[in-house]
This record gives sequence, structure tokens and C-alpha cells, in this order.
Amino acid sequence: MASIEFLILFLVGAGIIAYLLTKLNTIVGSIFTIFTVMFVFVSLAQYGFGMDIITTVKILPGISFSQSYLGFYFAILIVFIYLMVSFFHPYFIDKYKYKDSYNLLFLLSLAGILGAFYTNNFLNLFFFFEIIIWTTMFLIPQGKSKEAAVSYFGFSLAGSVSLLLGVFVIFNSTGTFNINDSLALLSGNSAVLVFALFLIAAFAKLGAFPLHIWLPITHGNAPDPFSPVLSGALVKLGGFIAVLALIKITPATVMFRAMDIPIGHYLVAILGGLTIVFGTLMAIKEDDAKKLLAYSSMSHGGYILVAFSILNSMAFAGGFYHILAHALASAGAFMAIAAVSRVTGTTKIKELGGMIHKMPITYLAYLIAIISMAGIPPMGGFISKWLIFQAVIDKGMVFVGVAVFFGSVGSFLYVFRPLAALFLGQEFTEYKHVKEAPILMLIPTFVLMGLNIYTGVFPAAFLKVINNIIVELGYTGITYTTYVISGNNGVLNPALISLVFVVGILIAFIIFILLKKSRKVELMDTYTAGNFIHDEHLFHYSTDFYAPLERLYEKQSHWMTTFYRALAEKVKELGKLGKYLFMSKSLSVTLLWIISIIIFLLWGEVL
Amino acid sequence: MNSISNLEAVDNIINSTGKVIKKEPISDFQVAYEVNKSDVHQILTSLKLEGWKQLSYLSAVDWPEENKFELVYILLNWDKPVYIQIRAKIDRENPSMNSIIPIFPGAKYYEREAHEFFGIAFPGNPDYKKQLIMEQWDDIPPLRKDFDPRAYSDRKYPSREYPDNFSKKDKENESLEKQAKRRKRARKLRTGGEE
Amino acid sequence: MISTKYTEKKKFNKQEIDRKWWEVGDYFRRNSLWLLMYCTGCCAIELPPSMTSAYDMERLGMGPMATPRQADILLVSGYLSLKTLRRLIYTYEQMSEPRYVVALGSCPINGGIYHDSHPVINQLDQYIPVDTYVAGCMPNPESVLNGFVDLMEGIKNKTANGWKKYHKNYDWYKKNQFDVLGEVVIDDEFHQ
Amino acid sequence: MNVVFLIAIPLLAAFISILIKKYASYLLVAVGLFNIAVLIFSKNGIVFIGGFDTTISANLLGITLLLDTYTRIALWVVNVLILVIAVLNIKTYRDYGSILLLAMAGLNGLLLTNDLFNLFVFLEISGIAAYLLSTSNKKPVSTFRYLLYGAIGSSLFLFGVVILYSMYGTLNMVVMIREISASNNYTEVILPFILMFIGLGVEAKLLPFNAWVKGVLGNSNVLSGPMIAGVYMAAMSFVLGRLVTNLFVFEGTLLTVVTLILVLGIVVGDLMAFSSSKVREILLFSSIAQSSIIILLFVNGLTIWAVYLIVANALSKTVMFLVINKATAETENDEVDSLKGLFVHNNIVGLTFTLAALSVMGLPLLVGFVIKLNYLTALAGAGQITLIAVILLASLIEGIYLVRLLVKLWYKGEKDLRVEYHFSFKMVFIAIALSLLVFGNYSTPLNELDNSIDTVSEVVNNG
Amino acid sequence: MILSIFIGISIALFGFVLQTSIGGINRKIIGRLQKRHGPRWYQEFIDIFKLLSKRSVSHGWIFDFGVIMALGGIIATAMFMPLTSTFLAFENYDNFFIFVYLLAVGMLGMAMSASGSGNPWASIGVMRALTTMLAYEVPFLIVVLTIVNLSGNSSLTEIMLYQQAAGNNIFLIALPLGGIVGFIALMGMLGKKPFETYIAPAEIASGPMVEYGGKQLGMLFILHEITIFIEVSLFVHLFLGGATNIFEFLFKYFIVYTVANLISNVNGRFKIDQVVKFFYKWPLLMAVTQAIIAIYFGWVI
Repeated sequence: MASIEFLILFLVGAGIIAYLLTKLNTIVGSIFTIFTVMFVFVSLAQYGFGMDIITTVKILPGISFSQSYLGFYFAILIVFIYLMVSFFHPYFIDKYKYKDSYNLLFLLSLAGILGAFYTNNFLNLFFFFEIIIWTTMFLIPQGKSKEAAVSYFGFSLAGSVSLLLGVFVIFNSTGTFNINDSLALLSGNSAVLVFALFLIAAFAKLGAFPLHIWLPITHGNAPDPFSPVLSGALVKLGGFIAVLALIKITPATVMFRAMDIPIGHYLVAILGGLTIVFGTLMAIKEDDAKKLLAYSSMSHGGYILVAFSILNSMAFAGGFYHILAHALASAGAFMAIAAVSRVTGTTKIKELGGMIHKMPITYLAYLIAIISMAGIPPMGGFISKWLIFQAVIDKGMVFVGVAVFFGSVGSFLYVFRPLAALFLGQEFTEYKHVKEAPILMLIPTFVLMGLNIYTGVFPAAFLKVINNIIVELGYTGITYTTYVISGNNGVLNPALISLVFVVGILIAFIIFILLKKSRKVELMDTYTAGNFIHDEHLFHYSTDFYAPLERLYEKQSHWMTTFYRALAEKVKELGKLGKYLFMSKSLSVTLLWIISIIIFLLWGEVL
Repeated sequence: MNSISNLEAVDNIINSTGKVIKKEPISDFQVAYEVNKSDVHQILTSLKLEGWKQLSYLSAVDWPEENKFELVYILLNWDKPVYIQIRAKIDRENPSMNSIIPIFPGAKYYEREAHEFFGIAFPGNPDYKKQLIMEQWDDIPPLRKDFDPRAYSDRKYPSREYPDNFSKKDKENESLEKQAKRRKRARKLRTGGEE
Repeated sequence: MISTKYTEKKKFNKQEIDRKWWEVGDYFRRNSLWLLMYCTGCCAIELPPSMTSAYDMERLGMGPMATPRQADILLVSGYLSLKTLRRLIYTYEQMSEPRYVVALGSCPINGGIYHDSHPVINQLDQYIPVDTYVAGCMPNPESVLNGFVDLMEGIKNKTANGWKKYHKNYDWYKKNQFDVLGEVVIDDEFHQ
Repeated sequence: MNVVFLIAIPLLAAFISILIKKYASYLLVAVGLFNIAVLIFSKNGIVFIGGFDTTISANLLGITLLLDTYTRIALWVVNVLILVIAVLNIKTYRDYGSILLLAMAGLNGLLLTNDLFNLFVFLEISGIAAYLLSTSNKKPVSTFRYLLYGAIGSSLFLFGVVILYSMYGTLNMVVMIREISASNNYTEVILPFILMFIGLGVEAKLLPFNAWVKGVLGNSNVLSGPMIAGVYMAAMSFVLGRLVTNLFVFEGTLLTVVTLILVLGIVVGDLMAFSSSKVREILLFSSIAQSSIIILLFVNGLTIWAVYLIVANALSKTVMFLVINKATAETENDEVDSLKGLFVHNNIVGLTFTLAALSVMGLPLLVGFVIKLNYLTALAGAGQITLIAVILLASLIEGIYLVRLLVKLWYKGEKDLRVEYHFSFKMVFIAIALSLLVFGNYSTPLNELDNSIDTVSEVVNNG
Repeated sequence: MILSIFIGISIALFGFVLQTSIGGINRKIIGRLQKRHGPRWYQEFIDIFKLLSKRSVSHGWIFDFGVIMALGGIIATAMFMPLTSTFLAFENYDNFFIFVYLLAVGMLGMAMSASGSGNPWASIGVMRALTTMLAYEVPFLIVVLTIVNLSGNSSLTEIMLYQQAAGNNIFLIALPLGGIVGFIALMGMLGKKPFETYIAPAEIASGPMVEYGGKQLGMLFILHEITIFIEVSLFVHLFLGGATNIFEFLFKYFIVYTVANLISNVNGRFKIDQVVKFFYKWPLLMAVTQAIIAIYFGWVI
């Protein structure tokens, strides 16, 4: 039997061993890391599903654990992403400046994650959150930009500060730090306050509008194997807090009668919608493949918010399923990009082209990931989007609907761009020598591919776990059988869709194979209106892919960045004002302060 | 300012910078000066400074009898309605003219064209030898007057052989032919047998 | 041992079946001829009237297409300079087979009024196989359409097999092309 | 052993060291060790000197020294840190041995004394030592301004003491506390209290009164930086804390004003640090905010966590100032950008600096986190949600600029920066970082101390 | 199950034959409109079979695989399509979103294949197609949201039955604004002329299809016909109350397609950003207005 305390301590210990091993040899250290994470994953998977994990604490002071389906769901998902990513370490760590500490921090952050999802005490939750933040904060600057870490840390800290404040408000009004007890006791105005504060935390972690600008900066510049963790796993912490705030707190505010939703939740849904729209638009515009995927993570975070703010079990199921599907999809996509970046050294779309001819498996992994991301059957993303759509339509949320549909269609646009410009198109001469990723990196690729498809074809296994969570949260679970999911206004049979899809492909294939064989021609032998072109860079359409569309919102796209830059500038100016007021070289200013304080005091009380 | 005084102004500019061999007014708005080869750059520079900022065209004329090529620079002013042609004759054997790229960078392609069609060398133009219009030309420059396009065409392009009886008589056209024959005869009678 | 029964069945052998299919294909091909209009010269001006309501090419199942991959007919309309010929050959080789070439005007036939010009070739069929010539300077729409009908007849009678000839006499065509053009595919300064 | 030695011996040694200048620093080390020995063997209680009445209630004018757990912690911090700083600078700053001795005597007296006038005397003694220390910066103007501010501060303090004396006729703190609570006339004591608060506030770097800090700490070196930012700040905070918890009664407008001043100090301190681009300025402004938080905790009666915060802060700030001042001594420029890549070749130093910074930010696994969480919990228990919000907001700003600093220091700029740190420096850094780390994870001893401090304050109140 | 699949395949085949014939008839109609004779009504069949009989070129496996995936996805989509309110292959599983998203598979496959050809025109065409899709989908989906919300079911047959039930108007009448938006969006879906930005033969050499010839192009033509069948049928089922028997369906189908085609032939072409601007101005506004008055106020004719 696995004890959660043991797992955490094991991870910390293994982290230190991994540090030493990595110092000796990066490959050995990384492989040790893989096995460590695998051990944790296996023990969690073995005992977690049946809620058989021991939660008693013997060594760690002041920390207490309990297990819930909710925490387990997040924990197993994130540990899985960590496991997948750890396979990439042997090939990447050598590139980084402080490679010794990479595995240590990686494992420490995993320990923090385990703790965060298994604790039953708000202070412990905050403790583990902070551990996650600072361990990951040191991993991020090892990538491309050092400023990314500051931006990540700033927003994360804003989130956890807000969380902590919320925790203290809870403590102030209920007198306990126990998560379940205190949330149950919470009521009235303090509930609204905590709701708002927790949501700020959730928004900051999810990278939702308007606290989103760290997300592309961080994801885009983080080390290549760490971006999938950020996007697939760590962002989901925000989802966890959002669940706490939106479902567990649910302050009694005014209801929208037409939609049967509290006004606070509706506002969150609208903000989620804005997140979707904003993320989509920015992703369409972005040139760096990783930043593009980062914006897509942002937009998917919006879906999660929308799902959890519609208070019915259908939407919850959609939200939880979306967390799963998006984690798998974005991990897959980011890892494919990482594999490309490993051999080419760049993630800029305009510098790449035709990678499919060298890396077909990576291409397939990316393709399947984006199909899921765009919510097209037969991948997992379709199920979750379908569930969310059902809920949105059922409630008749028009404006949220606009955003949700916009994001859904927009996702075709942005996920297609790396596909077309980075993997397809002309094959560049400078990448003629590159090879497919090595076998160890293909293992997680294949696993993720398989899971992306499996989640889309046979969702029942996952819906069972999700139903447990929903029941735990006090709602009735959704109806489903082995093959069929029943929604509020329709049923879905993903297995049938997949079957029919296979039949369709088969028919098309038969048509194709019966007909005359094609003549194989070179990629450069294309229609050029008769001109002779020998440079494939001229013949590769990748820069400003959606230029006509981008032109429509070019001016508006910098607003948020400008806003935050101006905010930082204003804070600096305030500091300068402070310096001017209090740090002047002249003694008389200080004397003035002293005298005015004394006079103010005496005026009120004595004189 | 009318065009006449414009032309006078041009006279002044050109006379002050170089020697004019021949002046030939073409119209009220266009005037040509034939100058020495060595004066061309000077004159073009001063004209550019005076407002003739655009080199409209640069070409050459072949004068095989004189054994000369005549280069023609046509300048355009955006403010005054006067075109100026500056002509300079250069030797036909080993024709060479210093490039005017330093004055008019746009002359790059005109000079390449002139080299391609006349074989004039333009030292100073980095790639005047590169072909611009003709791809892989394999004979003497085609616009020289001693180039015979017909001979080239006959030599290079196989032409269709027609059998003698290729052209069939068309019944419907017979009356027309008769008419033509009649006319021919009448003309013969009129002119006294001369064709 | 090959039995006698088997030999009797031989009239339905593969070649025979292919031929039958080919004839079926020919029916479709001649009734749906898509043009790639290579408007090299003045004869292109005759195409609009032959397409629009006066002569309505579409009733024959013909229509313009944008790229050589989709088209069946390479329509050469007018004189061909050396530069154009290069692009024409390149385009012809990009087309899907079976492909046909229709040349309008007298210039592709014998040079026409450009027969003594140094950059204009005299005879197109030296370089690519031409299935139908439409003479005239310029040919009027009736003759253009007549040319197409001739081509359809040719397809039906299996005489319009220029693309087969091109494969068969590939070396000959290439030699002719090389004689006048040097290399067909060249470096083009403005498309580097 | 008698705690009087803690004052007398350093003072004596200071005079002797003037005679034997050559060995002043060794004498300093010896005295430091002796002081630690005294601390180990001395007992809690009140010491009367000068032959006055030994019953505390009657001893209105005599010199009394009070040693309780609170003072003991303070003394430990001050003496050990001075010793460490002395050892580290034993070669570079030979001439400052006697000054450090003087500082030691003054600070020990400041912490030990139970008499308000003596408090003023020791304030002056330690002040003089501090002015002299700041001369090592070679910035005479800022030293002069420091002196002026110090003079203003101590005169305000003295003024307050005089008023109190005229009101209650005693200078003994314990007695006075009892008198004040007996008379229960709040409005009368506002003036002396605010005067004393401001007077000590100048030394403890509270915001509107601390314009000297920029000049002194902004140009500090390996000696003056940790001394003034670490030791002096700790000592002054202890003294102010003692007065705030035991003597001052903050109520009504006075409480509002003091809280406002402190809140202003927290927020503006961090804002100023955020807008600075010089490393030393960032550190000093951050310590301004920290000292405001400390006093705020004292004001809210969270003595124990304030004490821990003082200790943790003194330790981390000592490390940070030592690291940065050593580096700026070589680059002669303390712009952040010129120090880029400082830790590329000094991994251990970088690690300790990082741990210290993380502790200041209050991130988990380090002692700063435990303290922060505990005092915030206590504040929440007291219902001070607004104060929590302010502190958290400030810590957000603080986190951002410290991380920005850290990242820049860890990653190379254009040029390769090499700074050699002596072995002794590294040992000190590691020791401090380890202690931060250990107490961050194993906080039981801290919780135990908690109880003992409470009992001592009761002792004081009851005589 | 096997039987259902066969029914599904025959529906797809029926859709192909139907749309190809109606497409041919429409070409004839357009010919007459332009005072031409027009082609034979079965010209489209000839075109497709001709393409299938030609020997094409291939730019690598993704070029072929994309076409197969596209056609497969579209055939799969068509297999779910009900013809009348009672005749369909998979009872209950004709969920509206299946059509929207399975259609996207076809789109994605074609886009992938086109980009895999390495021709920039193809990528530009795909870009335009996707941008146009972004434009028309959102207003359309909002109208569908209204319809599903009102009828309480997202199954197409259920929506049909809801409209056919006594007392309910067909949605084109019940939601007049939504009906207009739906038709405009249908024009966009069909790639008909003001929104025909992504084919644009004279501009970008027929866009995504630039490199296709022979069988790949033929398969894309089949795909195109089936896609049109799906889209027009969707409109018929959603807005015109579907059909109770096959002739009603054929009639409505013919009317819808012909009207769209006629409108198309008297229009010019928008620029791509004009398409986006257009759809996000009036149709979206109308769709949202319609949704609000229908859902929140319950004003349904």
C-alpha cells in the first residue's frame, strides 16, 4: 500500500539522488528520474482508483492528508504527464545551463503537486502550491528567456497571494483551515469574497483573461520538455482552484432566471468566454509554435472555466473531461514541437518546413494531438466539447455560446498553422540531415497518441472516474453506458462514430487503390505559372499565415500587453514617487513628516 | 515659365558643363544633344542636380556606316515639361562606356539590356554581363544591324516543308482569282508591262 | 499445360479489358475537356466569344481550368518565343495524362508573320506533340470550336495520342528542345 | 555570570583596543567569544547595579538590567552576528575593531537595560559606533546626514522620556508600565509615546523617518552593510518591540496613525525596491518593508513571530548584503545589469543567496515561510484581514523584484563576471542558509520558544 | 449494425448521385440564365469519371492520405444524415454536432493534403477556407443553439419532428432572422459566390486544389458533392422542417440549392477580410438577437 507521505518523501529523496546522479552523468540521472516518476505513477494508479492510499502522517509535521476523487483525478493526470515528459529528459538536459538541478527541481515540483492534491488543509495547500511555484520558477529560465521566469512567478505569486488571502478570510469567518469543513461552513458576504479571491487565483494559474499574459511568455520560452508540463499539468492547478471556488463555494448571489445560473458564475463564464476568444485570436496571430500552443492552452482554460461555471453535472463532466483531453493533447503537441526543436533548434514556424518527410511519427503525434485539441472526432477533445456544448445550449447562454463556438472553430485555424507550415509544405535543405526522434522519445509519443484516440472512442472508463468526482461534489452523475453518453438534449456514441469513420476511410481507400497509380513527383515540381523556382524557401507559405484575418485586429492585439507593461511602469513610478517623498536628501522633508504626524495626532486627541 | 525658356535653361546647363557637338530640337518639349563620350557623366550629373531626376530610358543605335554605336540617355523632369536626350557616339569595335550607376542606380537594367542587344560593355556595372531578357542567347547581339534574324531563324528553327500541291484550289474562290487576274492584266496594260 | 478452355477465354484477357475500359474512359475524356489556356499571343482574344453565350463552349463539356494538373488540353494560342516555349514545355510536363495540345493560329504551325524573327520558333510540333492545329490569323470562334470537335473525334478514333508520342519519342523531342533552348529548366534571376 | 559583563567588558576592551590598535580585532574576537560564554552561563532575571534599592517597585532611578528570554534571543543574535562579521572582516577592516567593540557594548546595553534614560545613553553609544562604521563607506556627506538623523531621533526619544519622567517620576520601565496601566489616562501619554516611537523609528528604519538609509546602505560595504542592515536593525527592532509590547499603549488615533505609518512603510518600501535598479538599494528598501512588518507585528501583539522575523531577516539580510557588497567592491558598480551572471561561477554562494532571498519572500521549505504563515494566521485570528491583504500585496511586489534580481544574477550578461569569495564567507553563508532551511522544515523548537516568551512578559508585568 | 452501415453507405451514395445530378441541372439552369445552351445535365458525372480515369501526380504519402482521410470523413458524415424524419441509418445518433465536427475531419484532411503538396497557393487557399469557416460557423452555430434550445434536442430527426408537430412552424418562419442567417451561412458553407474566396481560380489558381489532378481531384469532387449534400440537407432539416417522405426532401433540397446557386451567380466575390467582417457584423448580430428574443423572451412565431 502506498502512503502519500511516503511518496512525497520518496520523491524528495529521489530528487536529491537524481541531483547527484545527474552531476555524475546526465543520462543516468535522467533515467533514474524516469523510473522514479514511473514508480510514483504506478503506485498512485495501483491504489488511487480504489481510494486505497494511506493518508496518515507520521513524519511530516503540521501536514495532514486526505484523499478524494477530485484530488486523485488531478494528481494521476499530472503525474502521468510528468512521466511522459521525463522520457524526454535524457535528450534535452545537456542543453541547459544548470542541468544538475533540473531533475531535482522536476521531482520536487512533482512532490509539491502530490501534496497539493492530497492535503486537506488550506495552509498545506498553499505550502505545496508555493513549492510548485518556486521549483518550477527555477526550471523556466533555463529555456530561452530569463524574463519569462519573472513573469511566471509574478502571476503565480499573485494567484497564490490571492488564494492565501481567501484562506485567511475563510479562517476568519469559520475558524478552521480544513478544506471541506471550512468550505461547508462558509456563507454570506465572506463566501462572495472568498469566491472572488479564489477565482483570481484560479484565473492566474489557468492563465485566463485578464491574467493571461504570462502564459505565452512562459510556455513559449520554457525549456522544451518543460512546456508540456506547464501546459498539460501545471495550468490545471488553476482548474482545481476553480472547482473549489465555483462548485464547492457557490455563494448565494442573485440568479439569472433565464439561465438558472448565479450571477457570479455567469460573470465567470463570460470571462471564460473572453479567455477563449482572446486566446484563439492571439494564437492565430502567433508565429512561435510553442507560444501558439500556449495561447491555445489559454483558450482551453477558458473552456474549463465555462464548464465549471455552468452548474450542472453535464457541464462538470465536460469540464473534467476537457481537463483530461486537453492535458493529453497539449502534452502531445508540445512534445512533438519539442522533438522538432531538438533537431532543428528553433520553434519559429517561419524558419521551419517539411518536417514530415524526416519525422513522420512526430508528425502523426502532432496531428492526433491537434485533432483532439480542435475537438474533432474520434479524439478525446470532441467528447468534452460535446458535453460542454450540450450544457451551454441547454442553459441557452448565447454570449458564452458565441465565444465557445468561436474558440472551437478558431482552434482549427491555429492548430493547422504549425501543421501546414512546420510539418508540411516544402522541405528545407538545411533540415535534410535531421532524423526522427530516438526510440525513448517515441515511447511517450505513442502512448499519448494511443490515449488521445482511446479517450475519444471509449470514454466510459474515464467517465466512471469523473462521475465519482461529480457525486463527491454533491451532484448526480451523468448517464452513460459502455458506448453511449446521454446528454441533456441528445446522445452520443463515440465508438459508433469511430466505426463509421473507419468505414468511410475504408471506402475512400478502396476507391483510391482501385484507380490508376499516380506518378510520383518532387515537392518542388509544383504549379508555378511556368516559372522556374529553385529555392524552396520562396515556395513555402508560412509567414503571416492568416494575414487578412490578422489585419482585422492587429491594433487591438497589443492592448493587454500594453496594459500590463503600463501597470509595471506605473508601479515603478509609484516607487519613484515614494523615493521622492521619503528618501529625499533634505533633512527638512523628514522633519516635516515628523511634525505633521505629531500635529495630526495631537489635533485629534489632545488639543 | 514656358517651354521655350525651359529649353534655353537646358542649353545653359549643358553648355556650361560640356561641349555640345550637335543640338537637335525634336519638339517643343523634347531636345536632343549630341555630346562627347567623356562629357556624358558630367552632363548627366548636372542635369540631375537641376531636376532631371529620372532616367526614362537608355538605349543604343547602331550606325554601321560610321562604325559607331550611339548611346541615348533620355531624362525626365517632374517639374518642367522637357525631355532631354543625351546622345554620345562610341566606337563600334570593342564598344565600352562607363556605367552611370553612380548617378542613376536604375540604369542597371538598361545597361544590361543594352549589353545584351548591342554588346556594349559597361564597366562599373557589376553584372552588366548577366543576361536579362534573352535566356541563353548563342549568337552576336541581335539588334546589331549586321545580325540577320532571318538567317538565324532559318538556321535554328526547322521550318515546315510544304508539298507543291499543298494549296488546294477552292471552287468557291475561283471567281475571286479570276477577278484578281483581270486586275493584274489591266495594271500591266496600264503601266506598260512593269510590275 | 495450358488447357484449350483457358485459351478460349483469352479474348477477355487483361489487355482486352484494359482496352474496353480505355474506350469507356475515352467517352468521358472527350466529353469533358478542360482547358489550360496558355495565352501566348493574340489568338487568345478569340476565346471569350467561343466561351460565352454566342458559341458556349460549355455545352461540349469544356471549360477553363486554373492549373495544368487539372487540365486536359494545353491550349497554345499564338506565337511562341523561346522564353515562352521553355515555360510551355515545363507546364506541359506537369499535366496529368492523357493530355492534349491544341495550337491556335498560324504562328505555331509555321511561324506565321513571325517566321523570320529570331526569338520566335516556327514549328511547335518539333518540341511538344500537337494534337490539333487550328489555322488562321486569327482563327475565328467557329474554327476554334471546330478544332475542338476535331480533337474529340481524334480521341474517339485514338488518333489524338500526342502524349503517347511524347513518351515514345522522348529523346527526339528532348533533342529538339535542347537544340533551340539549351536547357529547358534554367535559373531565373527574378524568381530566386 | 553577571550580565553586566556583556556591557562592561566590551566597553573596557574598546578603550584598551585604542591603546593596542594592532590587536584590536583579535581582542574583538576574544570579547565576542567571551560574551557568548556569558550568555550561555547567565540566568534570567533582573540585575541591580549602582547600590540602589533592590526591590523593583521602589527602584525608580537606579540602573537595572533585565535579562529574559526575549533579551536573550536578541543578545544572541547581536553578539553572534557581530562576531561573525568581525571574523569575516578581520583582515580588511582592521581599524574598525574598537568601533565594533563599542557597538557591541552599546547594543548589549540597549537590549539589556530596564531604564529609559539608560536606554537613551546606550542609544547614543551605539549610534556613535554606527556613525563611525558608516565612515567606512567613504561617503562623508551621507555619514553626516546619518548623524543628523540619529541626533534628531535620539533627541525626540529623550524628549519623550523627559515627559514621561515628569509625569510618573520614574525611569524604571517595569515600574512605569505599572503606573501607566494604573493611571489609565491614555490621552496624556500620546505625545511621549509618539515621540519615543519616532525617535526609535529613525534607528529602526521606519518609513518617513529613514531618509538616511539610502545614503548609508546604498553605499555600504562588507562591514557596514551587514552591521547596519543586519545587526543594528535587529537590535533596534528588538528594542522598539520591547517598548511597543510592554510600554506603549496604542489605542484610538495613535493606533491608527502608527498602523498607517507601518502600512505605508511596507507598501512604499516594496514599491521603492521595485523601482530600483541598484542591487543594494533593492535590498535596503526591502529591509525597510521588512522592519515595518516587524513593528506591525509587535503592535498587533504577535511578539514571538516578530522576534523570529527579526532573526530570520537579520540572518538573510546579512548573507545578502555580504554577497552583494563583496561583489560590488570588485565591480565598483551595483547596477543589477552590471552584476549579471554573478553566480555563474559561484554556485554555492548563489545557492545560499537564493535561499536567503526565498526565505525573505516567504517561500516554503525555508524559515521565512513558516514565520509568514504563522503570523498571518495569527493576524487572521485577530481578524486583521486588511493588514493581511496589505502584507500579501507587498510580498507580491517583493517576490517579483527579488526573482527578477535572482534570475539576472544567475544568468550571464554580455561579460563574464568573476568574484572570488573567501572560504570563511562561504562557510558563513552555508551555515546561515542551512539554519534557514532546517528551521523552515523543522519548526518545533520555534513553537516551544513561543510559550517561554509569553511567560517572561508576564513576569515583567508582575514585577 | 452491419445493415445500418450499409444503409449509411447507400445514403452517402444517394447523396452523391443526388447532388451531382442537381448540380448538373443547376449548371444547365445557370447556362440558360446567361443565355447559353448549358451543358448536359449529367456533365458533372462525366467530369468526375473523367478525372478518376486520368493518371495523376502525387507529392508524397501525406498528399494521398489526406485525400483518403477527407473523403472518408465526409462519407462517414453522410452516413449519419437522415433523409426524412424516419429514414436514417443510425437511429438517435444523428446528433447535430457530429455533422459539424465530422465535416471538419474532411476539411482537415483536405487541408493537410493540400499543404502537403508544397504549393503555396494551396496553403493560401486553405488559409482562406479556414478563415471563411471561422466567419460563417459562429452565426450559424448560434442559430442552431437557438433551435436546439427550443426543440430540446440536438438530434436532427427530433428537430424535424418538433417542426412537423402540430402548432409549430418550421424554423425558417418561426425564427425569421435566424433563417436568414442560416441561409447566408449556408452560402458560405457551400462556397458560393460572395463567399467563394478560397477557390478563386483567377486569383490563387483554385486554391487548395491547385496541385490535384486525376483521381485525387476526382475524389475531391466526390467529396465536394457529398459535402454540399450534407450542408444543404442540414439546412433543409434544421430550417425547413425536414421531410416526411423522400419526394418532399428532394423538392426542398432542389429549391434550397437552386436558390443558393442563383444568388451566387449574380454576385461578385468578397475579399477574405470582407467576408469575416460581413459575417461578424450583420449575421452575428441577427443571430444573437434572434437567440435572445427566442430563448429569453420566448417570442417565437
